[in-house]
Amino acid sequence: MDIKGYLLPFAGALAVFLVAFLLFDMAIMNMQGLSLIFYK
Amino acid sequence: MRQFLSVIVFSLLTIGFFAGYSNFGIPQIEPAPPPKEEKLDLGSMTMDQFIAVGEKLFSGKGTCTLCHNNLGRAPLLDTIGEVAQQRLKDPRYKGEATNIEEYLIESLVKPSAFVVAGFGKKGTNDAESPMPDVSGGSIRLDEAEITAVVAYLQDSSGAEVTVEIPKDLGKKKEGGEEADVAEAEPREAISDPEKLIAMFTCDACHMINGVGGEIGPDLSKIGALRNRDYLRRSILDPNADIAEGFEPDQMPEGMGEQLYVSELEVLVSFLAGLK
Amino acid sequence: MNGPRSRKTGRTVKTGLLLVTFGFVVALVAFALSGFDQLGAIAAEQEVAADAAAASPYGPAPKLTAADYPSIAGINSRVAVWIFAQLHLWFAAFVLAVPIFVFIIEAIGMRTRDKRYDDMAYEFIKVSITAYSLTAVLGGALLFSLILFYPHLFTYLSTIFKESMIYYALLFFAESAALYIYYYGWHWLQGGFKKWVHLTLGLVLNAVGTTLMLLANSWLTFMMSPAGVDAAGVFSGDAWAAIHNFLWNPINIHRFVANIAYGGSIVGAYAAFKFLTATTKQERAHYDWMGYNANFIAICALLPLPFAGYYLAAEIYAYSQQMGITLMGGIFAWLFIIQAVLIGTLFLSANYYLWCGMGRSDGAKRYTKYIKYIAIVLVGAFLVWFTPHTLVLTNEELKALGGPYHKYLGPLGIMPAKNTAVNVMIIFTALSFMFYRRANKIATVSWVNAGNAIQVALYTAGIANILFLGIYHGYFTNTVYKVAASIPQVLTTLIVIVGSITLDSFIYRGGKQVGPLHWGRIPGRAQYALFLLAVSFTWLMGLMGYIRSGIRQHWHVVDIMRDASPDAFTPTLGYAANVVSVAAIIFMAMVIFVFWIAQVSGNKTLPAGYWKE
Amino acid sequence: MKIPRLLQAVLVLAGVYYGFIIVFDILLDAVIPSSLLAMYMFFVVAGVFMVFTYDEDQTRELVAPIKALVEDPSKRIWRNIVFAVVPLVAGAGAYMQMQPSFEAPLELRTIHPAPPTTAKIFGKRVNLLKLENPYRKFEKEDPEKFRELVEEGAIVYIQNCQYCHGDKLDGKGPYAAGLNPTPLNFQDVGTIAQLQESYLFWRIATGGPGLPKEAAPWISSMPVWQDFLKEDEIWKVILYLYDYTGHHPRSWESE
Repeated sequence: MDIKGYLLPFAGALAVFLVAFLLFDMAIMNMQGLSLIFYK
Repeated sequence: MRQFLSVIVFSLLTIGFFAGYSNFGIPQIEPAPPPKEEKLDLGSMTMDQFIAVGEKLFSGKGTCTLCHNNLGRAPLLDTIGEVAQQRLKDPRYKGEATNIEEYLIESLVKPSAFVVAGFGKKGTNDAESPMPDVSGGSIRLDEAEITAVVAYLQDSSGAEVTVEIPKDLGKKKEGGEEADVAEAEPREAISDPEKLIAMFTCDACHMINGVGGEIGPDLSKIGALRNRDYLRRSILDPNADIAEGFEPDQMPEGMGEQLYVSELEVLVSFLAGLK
Repeated sequence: MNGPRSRKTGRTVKTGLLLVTFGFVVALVAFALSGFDQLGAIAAEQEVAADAAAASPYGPAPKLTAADYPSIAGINSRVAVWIFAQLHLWFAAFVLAVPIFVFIIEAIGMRTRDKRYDDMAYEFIKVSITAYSLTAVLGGALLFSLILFYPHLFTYLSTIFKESMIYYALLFFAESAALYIYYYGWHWLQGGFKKWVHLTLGLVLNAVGTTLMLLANSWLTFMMSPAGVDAAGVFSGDAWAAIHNFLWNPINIHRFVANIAYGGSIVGAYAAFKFLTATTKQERAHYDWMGYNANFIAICALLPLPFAGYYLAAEIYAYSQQMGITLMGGIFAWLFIIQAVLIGTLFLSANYYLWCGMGRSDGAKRYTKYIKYIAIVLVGAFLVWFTPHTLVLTNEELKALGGPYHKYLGPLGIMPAKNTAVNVMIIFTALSFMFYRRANKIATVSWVNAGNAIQVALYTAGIANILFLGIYHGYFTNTVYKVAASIPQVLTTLIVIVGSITLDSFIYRGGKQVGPLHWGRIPGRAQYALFLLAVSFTWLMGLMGYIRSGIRQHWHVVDIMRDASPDAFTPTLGYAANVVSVAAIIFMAMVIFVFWIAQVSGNKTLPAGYWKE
Repeated sequence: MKIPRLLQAVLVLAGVYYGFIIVFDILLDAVIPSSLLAMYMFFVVAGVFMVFTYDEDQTRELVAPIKALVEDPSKRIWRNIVFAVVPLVAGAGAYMQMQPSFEAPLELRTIHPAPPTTAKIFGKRVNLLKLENPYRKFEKEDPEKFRELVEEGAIVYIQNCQYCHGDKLDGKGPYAAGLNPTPLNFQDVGTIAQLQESYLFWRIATGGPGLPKEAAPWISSMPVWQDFLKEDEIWKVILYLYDYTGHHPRSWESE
């Protein structure tokens, strides 16, 4: 397995994406997300 | 042609599969038939239907929900069955009812018999109720309708429904209540604006010369703000113009049928003179 | 070579034009008649609603009895209106959608200067042109049956929508004009400025067509979420308020997207049939290519469709909980299991077509080994998606389980599991498409390994996030989050798809082709996948149309105008499915006719010795 | 050695089929309903078909044995055997399907029928869409009082409900074995966690007889509790049900 060319970018990108998605979820679940389908 | 036929067969099989699955793969639940509409024929009505009529009157023609709602304009009636029992024993009670049914009917036609503390007309120290007599004025429920409302009130507040469905609706009782008299023979035209206002209970909602309710706009200085045409239109067609800050559909319609032309002009002149 | 052919097509189309005109004369006459009818209705109701009629020029919604519904022996009026409406809708969806992607394909052709696109766009529009007159004829039939069987409903709707109905009629003429110029002017308006004029015409055609759809949508959404009228149904006079009712835009979005997917699938079926009956290699290649493009359009529109549907359902819930519960939790709950089967079929057949299509490329071998994993995930997600909430159990199983709830399969029956499954299914369909795209390409950029790694990471993270949202919010938090979590799920899916396609286009910038694509090198089975797509789509639209209309239950106009006809009951799902199936078969027969007409215009018979020389 | 593709396909299908049965019926001790398994297998077959046939060469390999069986003259004996066995197997299958049994017919019943909009409970007409648990607000406002209410609900539960629904609220009370269908398991995520409190109130108060027509056949033996309990007792029991199981009632409002 090509460690430098494949595994490193994979691990790095995976970490970045996971964190980004998590932040994204939190942002949506906590603020405006609910008002998209619920009228208060 | 062979291709054509096999495509047709394929498509039919697909549709057949979907139809078959919908028919045999899932439970066939037969939905309940549409609910029966309440009949206006009182003779063959069940109590539930009669109560439903009362409910409709309560929020519709009776205009009760204008005030008896959770905005605090009038007491809520969700526990009236229980409460009525206590009212009859209350020293402030001035009426003649002896049971819940009578009390409710009395409250509808003589609202001042008992005024819940804090809900009296302003300045009367809870001696007088701002509620109009529902058998007269612009609401004008007939006897059967009042009975239906009472049935609904008893039902919805958890009290036992004691009223009976009136059987002889067609004939009016003789020498009976105000409402019947009013409909039976034409009344004299009234030329006193104060009397008209009292009769149609305008002050239940409108402040006139410092007295009255706050559901409708204050009319104490209305003559300075609006011309006669506007006032006339507002009486005849209340939703034509809605004053800022007020809701549409609050004021009863149909004043035009109940006022004589001369009375309308008396009212308009009176209002136009309020400056 | 186009001379005699288009003259013959011309004759058919002129017949079509005549039919359209006839349909509209019928519509206008009916409309005028309904005016008289309306006067009569008002007169009859004057006693009942004297004051309301005096206060407003519009009467309240009539209160009907079973006697107000004319009946014709041997004809079930609801089924008649139902089938005509459904047929009209299918054709309308098709003829509105085709110009949308014809416009796009023509624009692509103009940009790439590849004449094949232009020819394909022309062939698409040619297919739709006979369908267009059928749409009008069926619209007239629908109108007729409505006036005949539900005169009071029609009268009431036309008092409210009279202006928009007139604009609708006028717009239909504009639509016809635009379509005919667009179609017949195709070969005339070629090259340079003329081509731009032609493209603009296409834009006008689409604008008019979409406006038509929006108007018609407002009538039906008014029946679901009436606006601009009071509780008794007295119209305020504000036509825009009635048009712009609560469910109008959700339906508009849903129908717009669905129409495109549907149009793509029907054209795909056409191409598939032409492919199967093609005699030459070139023809096969051409129709393979056409089928591929039609399928591509259908899939592109299919991917966002579940989201549009979810939005629509959420809005129905927001408008009326009663309607929402009827839709999802009540008698219609089982319908969504049927829907799950159908949508699963759509996804599976679309994927199958893509996999078969990989045989066109010599480089596909590098990716085919992954297909079985995609299939496992797709089928797995599909099984989750269609596991019902209420299991059908034999008594023995009931005993063995100790109750009607299944410990492990029960949790799969509720919404979060299904949302998760459908998102996974969409992502893997996108993955299938990525493999197809890559099959014939070799990347030449230096960072290709890292790029691939990032791609895989994006998919992994996206799927992990969807699973996390579905499992955590679906089973461990409050219900309100359960529903709300579907929004980040959907957005994650979209991010993964858009992100990976963008990344891919960078990786393959300046890449090499493995070899020429062998258009036409695809098994006949794949064409059946296209038929399956078209048939399932048709049937699904019918079913969902039924539920959209069915949740009104015994109301013509919800809470305002009651349906008092003997057919006001809500039928069982099997009954509805049978009506939809019959309608679908009639529709298929008509579509075959349309395709046959498009083909017959190219046939020529030389009648020896018939004409005097 | 390479396994022929046809055999591969058959093995995969058999593997999935018995896999389901082994996993659910044996490992998890929760049988997979045969109706569901049949539908699952239908789509698994579709999936296997797709994977085995998308490629032209592989498809040829797949159908080669079948083709040979039908067309190859040297396989005559095999052909005759297969042609004799297949109708017999199909006939046997049909016979097994149609054979009358003592098994009661399937009862297809909606477990959570849509409640009516209004219902008559305790002599009052209540709107189920708007009805709320009057005690729910104490959860935040006065947790101590809330605990007390939950405990009162627990007493009501133990005195009335646990005989069927079980002391662990898992539907396995002492009487449960005598009931069919067995009492509801409130621990299950698919039961009360999916419902609003007003739904529970309606269901408890009106019991089996209160179920709407579409939930028929009425095989719920739930008593009409409004005849035995007071209104506030039902609300307290509902608090207890959610509190004990750790579920939250379904609500349309964010917290």
